[in-house]
Amino acid sequence: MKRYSAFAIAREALRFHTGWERAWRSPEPRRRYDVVIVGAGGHGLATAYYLGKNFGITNVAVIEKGWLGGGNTGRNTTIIRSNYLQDPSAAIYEKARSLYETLSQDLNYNVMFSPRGVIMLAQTHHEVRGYQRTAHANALQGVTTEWISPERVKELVPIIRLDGPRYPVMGGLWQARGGTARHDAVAWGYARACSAMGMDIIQKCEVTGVRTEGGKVRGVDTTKGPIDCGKLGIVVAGHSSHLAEMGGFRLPIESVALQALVSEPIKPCMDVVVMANTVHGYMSQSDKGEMVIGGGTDGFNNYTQRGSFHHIEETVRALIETFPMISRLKMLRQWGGIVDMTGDRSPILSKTPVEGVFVNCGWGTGGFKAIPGSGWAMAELMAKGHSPLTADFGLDRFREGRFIDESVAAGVAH
Amino acid sequence: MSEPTSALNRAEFKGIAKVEETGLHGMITLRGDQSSAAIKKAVLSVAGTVMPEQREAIFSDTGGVVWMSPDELMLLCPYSEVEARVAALNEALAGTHALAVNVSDARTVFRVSGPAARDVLSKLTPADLSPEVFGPGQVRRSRLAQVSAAFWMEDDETFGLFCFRSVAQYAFDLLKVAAAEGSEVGYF
Amino acid sequence: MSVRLSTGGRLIDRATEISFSFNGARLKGYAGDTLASALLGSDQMLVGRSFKYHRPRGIVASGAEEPNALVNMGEGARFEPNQRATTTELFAGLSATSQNHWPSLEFDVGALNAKLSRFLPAGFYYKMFIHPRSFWKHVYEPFIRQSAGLGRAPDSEDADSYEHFHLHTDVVVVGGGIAGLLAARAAAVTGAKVLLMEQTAHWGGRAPVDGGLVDGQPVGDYIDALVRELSEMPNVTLRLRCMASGVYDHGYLLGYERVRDHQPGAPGPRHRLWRVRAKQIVTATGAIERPLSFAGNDVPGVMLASAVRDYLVNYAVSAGKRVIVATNNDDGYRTAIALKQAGQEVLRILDARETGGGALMAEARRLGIRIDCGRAIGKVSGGKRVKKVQICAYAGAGGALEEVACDAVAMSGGWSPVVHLWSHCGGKLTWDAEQAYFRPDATRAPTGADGQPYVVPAGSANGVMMLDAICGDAVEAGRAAAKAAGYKLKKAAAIEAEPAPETPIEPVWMMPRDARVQLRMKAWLDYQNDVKVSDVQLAAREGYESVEHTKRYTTLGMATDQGKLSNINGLATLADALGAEIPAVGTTTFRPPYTPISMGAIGGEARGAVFQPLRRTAMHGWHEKNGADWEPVGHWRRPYAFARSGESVHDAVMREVKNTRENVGLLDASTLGKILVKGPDAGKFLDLLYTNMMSSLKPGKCRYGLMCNENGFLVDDGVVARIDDETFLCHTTTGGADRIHAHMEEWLQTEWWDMQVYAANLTEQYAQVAVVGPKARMLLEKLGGMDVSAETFPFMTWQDGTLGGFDVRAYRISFSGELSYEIAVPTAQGLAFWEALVAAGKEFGIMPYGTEALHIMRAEKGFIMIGDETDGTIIPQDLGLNWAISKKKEDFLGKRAQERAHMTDPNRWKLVGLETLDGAVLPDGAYAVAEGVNPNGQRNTQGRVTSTYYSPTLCKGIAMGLVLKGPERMGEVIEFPGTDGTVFKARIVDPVFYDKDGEKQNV
Amino acid sequence: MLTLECPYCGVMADETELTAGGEAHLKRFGPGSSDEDFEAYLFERENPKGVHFERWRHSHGCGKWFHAARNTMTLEVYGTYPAQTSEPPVEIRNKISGIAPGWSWRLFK
Repeated sequence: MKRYSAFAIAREALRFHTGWERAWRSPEPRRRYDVVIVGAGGHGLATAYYLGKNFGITNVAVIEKGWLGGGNTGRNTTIIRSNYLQDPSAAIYEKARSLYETLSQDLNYNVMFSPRGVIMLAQTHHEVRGYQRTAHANALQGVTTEWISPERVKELVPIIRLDGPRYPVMGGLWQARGGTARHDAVAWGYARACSAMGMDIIQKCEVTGVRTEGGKVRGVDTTKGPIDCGKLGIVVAGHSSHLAEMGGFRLPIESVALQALVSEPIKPCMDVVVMANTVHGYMSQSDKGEMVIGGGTDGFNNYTQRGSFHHIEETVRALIETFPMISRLKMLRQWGGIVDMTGDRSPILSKTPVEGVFVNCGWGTGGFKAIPGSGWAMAELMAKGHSPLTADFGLDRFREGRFIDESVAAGVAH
Repeated sequence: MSEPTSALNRAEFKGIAKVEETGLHGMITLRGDQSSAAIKKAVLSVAGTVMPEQREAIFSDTGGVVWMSPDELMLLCPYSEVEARVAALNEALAGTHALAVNVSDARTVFRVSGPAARDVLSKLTPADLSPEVFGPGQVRRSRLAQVSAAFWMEDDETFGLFCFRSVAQYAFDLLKVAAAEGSEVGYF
Repeated sequence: MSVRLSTGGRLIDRATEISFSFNGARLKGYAGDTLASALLGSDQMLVGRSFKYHRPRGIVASGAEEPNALVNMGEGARFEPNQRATTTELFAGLSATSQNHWPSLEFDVGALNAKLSRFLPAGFYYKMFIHPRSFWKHVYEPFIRQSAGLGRAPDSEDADSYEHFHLHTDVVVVGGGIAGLLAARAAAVTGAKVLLMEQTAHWGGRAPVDGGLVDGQPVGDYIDALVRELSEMPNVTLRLRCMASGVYDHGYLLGYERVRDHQPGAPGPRHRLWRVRAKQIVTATGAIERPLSFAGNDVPGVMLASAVRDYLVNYAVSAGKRVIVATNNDDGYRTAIALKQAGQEVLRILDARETGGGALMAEARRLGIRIDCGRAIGKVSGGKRVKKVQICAYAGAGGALEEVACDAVAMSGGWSPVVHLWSHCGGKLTWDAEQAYFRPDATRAPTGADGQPYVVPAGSANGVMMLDAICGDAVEAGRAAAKAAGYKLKKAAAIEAEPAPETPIEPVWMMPRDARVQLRMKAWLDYQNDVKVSDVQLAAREGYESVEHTKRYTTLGMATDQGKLSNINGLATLADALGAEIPAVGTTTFRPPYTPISMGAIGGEARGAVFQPLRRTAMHGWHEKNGADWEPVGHWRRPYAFARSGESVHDAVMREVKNTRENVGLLDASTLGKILVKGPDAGKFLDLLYTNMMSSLKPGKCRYGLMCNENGFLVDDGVVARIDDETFLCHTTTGGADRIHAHMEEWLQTEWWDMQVYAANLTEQYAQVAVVGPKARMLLEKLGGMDVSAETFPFMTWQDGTLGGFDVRAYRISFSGELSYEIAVPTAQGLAFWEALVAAGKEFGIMPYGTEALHIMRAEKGFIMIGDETDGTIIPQDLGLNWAISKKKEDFLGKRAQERAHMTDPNRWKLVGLETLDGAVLPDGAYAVAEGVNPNGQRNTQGRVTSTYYSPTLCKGIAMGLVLKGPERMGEVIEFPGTDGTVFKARIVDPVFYDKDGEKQNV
Repeated sequence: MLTLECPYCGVMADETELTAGGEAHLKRFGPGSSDEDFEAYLFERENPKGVHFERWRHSHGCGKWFHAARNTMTLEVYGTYPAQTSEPPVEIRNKISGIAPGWSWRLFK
């Protein structure tokens, strides 16, 4: 793999950039791999990457129905934070956040991790107490967060209206090392690194069946023929139930549409990420200058990647109330993605009833921020059969009533 | 005992349509099996009208009966008579499984009138208010911006509607915005 | 230079001069101008700077597809960035400034990027700025952000208002061109209700510019008649300045009406969002001309041939005095002919086709225009405007044959149907190799709720480009839509139209065909985002083969025009680079809106006072007048405390608690839920809803009850009063009223529908006042009426009666531990009753108190609060409420769930009281630490604070919390670290801090 | 933006008048049931790509719960029916079979 650098660009410029090699190979599938990962999104590619990097398992194929990074990795609002309340969540999201810090260097691909800081606004007494609780929890979890005053909020976000007629800003939970990253680059960077380790990324290849024998996985059938494997990882946000059905088991998951939108680009006016959960909206400004906006999910099962417009309305209203200036910006584009919602709204990283089949799903509205940690933990789970980071995220918790509920701190996950 | 007051004291606004809070009305929620003779009889004797059909609103000079759902009616009457009518209903329905309860103070009633009335309400509700679909004699329960409401037509240019009393001010403010000068749509 | 001609201009009114300003300069235009035509009329060629390289940018198009002419408009509360000059109607006093440059449009430091462009290819930032790590955040990113972005950010609150409008109709026709008008009429004559939307301020679209005859009349006259006819049909609504921004599921369509953009400040909403439910949608959205990809095709003065024609015919503005036309199809000739006829000099028509065109070419030649076939533009030179053009053979690498000085270039690369609305909801496209464009695939239309197609394309939006065919197609589309909407068709007379016959287009994706890399690096695809042919080829080379990868890697089509000009050229370039067929490469996803719509319009009326419903009790106004500091609870606001002038909120709370404990306090409890449950099975039903037994409650009595969800968690609590054998009144928390009523209805309707039970939410029927404190009884006795003595009105009972002349229902229940009556009166008398209590209570030192005093008093008594002690993960057993969980009942909601392994785990944290050793107040939400760390390196914990207050009664901090095996560890001291390093030591105690035996409330 | 016919009001209700209530025809398991059955009842969902039976409440309208048979890939609505039933009406099942042969749902087809 030729290294990327300013010098490489200068060198290539002299030959009009005709010398760049492919970022990743696109091979035909081999007959058998030690590990097959279904889903070349961020989570799937990161799982493959850490299988190779941490455990030396490189005889790996990552199979993708469409184009790599084309699922929720390529259609989310790129927020990265780890200020979660419950220990298991804080652990895996903080692992992810800390890996993001050095991801560009690890992958030799600039994923533009921008630790610009994330504020979660408290706009009711209940939220104040919820975030103060989170701040206490974070302090013991090794997650650096801080409860800040309205005045400090205003310093960080000059365009905010503190004394909104309805929900005055009473303070906020501030994570200075939270931020954003370039979502496509995360998938592309992992793909390039996996390919360089000799792994096969097979795009436009749909899994049509999971082959098992005596309760143990044997391989998968695909539109490019059968592929055998020792272990199978299902990492297909939005389609998990569908794949589980092929494996012969059900998941505590419903798939719904989550929407986002961007404004036209304007000059920089907001340097941090702001989440306003009382009114259901969050916003950051991309490096291109667009205001990147997200909100809530549809209430009904949906696989169309199109949401209902009234959710966009609700979110935009909320943000106009919080940031009056956006009223005169224009929405450039809206889109939707399909997210897996679990019974407790927390993810599932788990063994399954089928030996050798592992599932990573249920990230709901918050998956992007977790990609490196999720891949790291999933790789450990698949390689060793257990991982402290995944221990609490098993399927068994739904039977035992041992939930991981983040909504309790009034903090919705994004 | 003091003089009961409606939420907005008959507040009014005149824009491209006239908006009025119409004061206190006697309102009775009647839950029960609308196909049962006992209920039909009770409605006839207490409200003086036959049982309304689906989405029908029947008015008489002393009040009316509005269909709310297959097992729910809203009986309208003068505010002063409501307790007596609830008592009469309970009497007429003795032994029948039904629920008659005074909700006069839990609702606020508005009137929106003028040639632009349909336009004004159509700014706030997703319900189809086209003349060929909705007119006098019918009721529609739907959404008025962010709150629930039921509306009917007194004549082709006059809507009656009610919502919960706690959001009366919100509903009035909404209707004022929707009827603001210069906001003519000219669709209906 | 571009000029305003002395005659002509079908849309302008020369009698009305309009003055406006651009970058401070006073300029003049005419009524009917767009900002773009007025700027060109004033020879303002340079209007902006591109996104990445800050290249000089001029107006290239004449409509919604314009990528370059974006300006800052207006000032202060009416300022708006990124306004598209080509779709902005000129009005008196309009002030606009250009964007994305520093210090000035003419001289822009950012243009340095252009010099470095060779070092800034597609995706360069993924490959550099990697080291040193901290530089991305602190050096590189701030620089990139500064030079990116277009318009200025608005800095004040929007002065305008917005609204929505809902309507249901049979057929919506999108586009007011000849096709839309004909489709609308064809649908309307069947009786169907039709709404016709046109995004511009004029009917007719392109046809009047391009000319031709329909039914023997000039198409312009025919259109005028058609509009007159339609405006007289009662079942037709015509709407100008109204763009269909998106098509959504189940026949939902959004229309974006710019009501006041052309007359800012006039009363009424600025924008209106039409939320339409249509049975059928006809998309007569026309087609957009494609640029040609040649070196320097982005120099100001290079324009779409159709745009040059539009400005000439509609506004009498000529893009240049000496023009070169480059084309690969016959339509380009129309521009040359129009220019020539308007007395402008057309130096050349360069037709890439070896054999040139047909009738139009003949006419151009007859007019004496020089036509070079098989020729192409090798390169356009000029900085801020076109200076000269290098002409070369199309079939070649770009060797210059000659150089011609000129001041404008009109380019025509063929037309692409506008398929956005067709595609928004899943309509598929098919590639027409003959005409070289994607058009709607009629066999794969978007389908609605009934599974049937609901979008019908018409005219050039359907890939039909000839006037006669357009007319026929439009009529058929209108009829098809009406039929699908359920209307009977009558025979329709065919429409005769005469177009000039045209010879086929020859697809040209790079000009010249085999241009060398130096030229490809100067051939723009996306003008705004600076994406060039060489960038797409680079993406393909590096394996970004999916069209989505290429788009995202190069940013092709991601600018504010969403690739209206660049997408087809871009993916053709990609297909060529991959050696694949264009349809195999496919398009990127079309997403709403068609062109950007204002956030204000999306929000609609919901701002300020009507942002959200605010629920008010009968006493709300009194609270406001008496210094209430509000606490939002759901959509209600409850007084947190009543601060007196000069008094802090905290002091007010302390005073309220003291006074209630010593004298008498008043609480507005109206917001608490009151749900009437009646029927033969009411008791049985409530036994399933509550954890405790309700069927055994005697009429006249009250009982505190707990509700869990099916998952076992505590969701609400409250006092249930039994009214008679068949009737119960269930009190809920303030937040719970609607939720619990819905919860009851859900179980009654969807699981236990055989039960004979009716529920009614009476929350708002009653204003409820808690009269609390040792002097409560004295106060009520003074009011007079019912007997409120302990003997006849004992604790946990209720009675109907009168007080001070008010009909009341009174409950002897207490959430404060004091002697307490909760009194309900009809809401219409709530305020009067409250004021009567305040007046009568003077002598007893009565004071109203708010929710914080309420919370403190209940905490002093060790009463739990839903939302404080509970958070959705807590079961009653955690809170020592086992006494309220019936052992006798075989079933209630949550019972089965509470038998699961984790719910019966002896190590669950349990409720206790907490007292700091020094009397300090524990921090809210603090956790108690245990030894060591968990496998993830997180500090182990053994409990947390759920409620913590300073108790003015006990003069010290008190708290409630959940602690591992807490009740077994009374007296033990545990540590709660704060977030600031301080550590609080607290002793585990009984949660009941005050009046443990309940003597006070029971008097 | 869905529209569903409320079988009680007989009107086409806009999605914004409705509240979605998740999968329909779940069999309630209470005290005495196995951990497996109880977990399945509370959490395991069909979540199919295709025919879906689901619950809706006309919350801004008559307040009644009803069921809808809807396709999660195309959003086609095969029909709506009152909630007081443990199985979809046979006419709706037949209609679905006509449009989407081979569909299946838990116990019935």
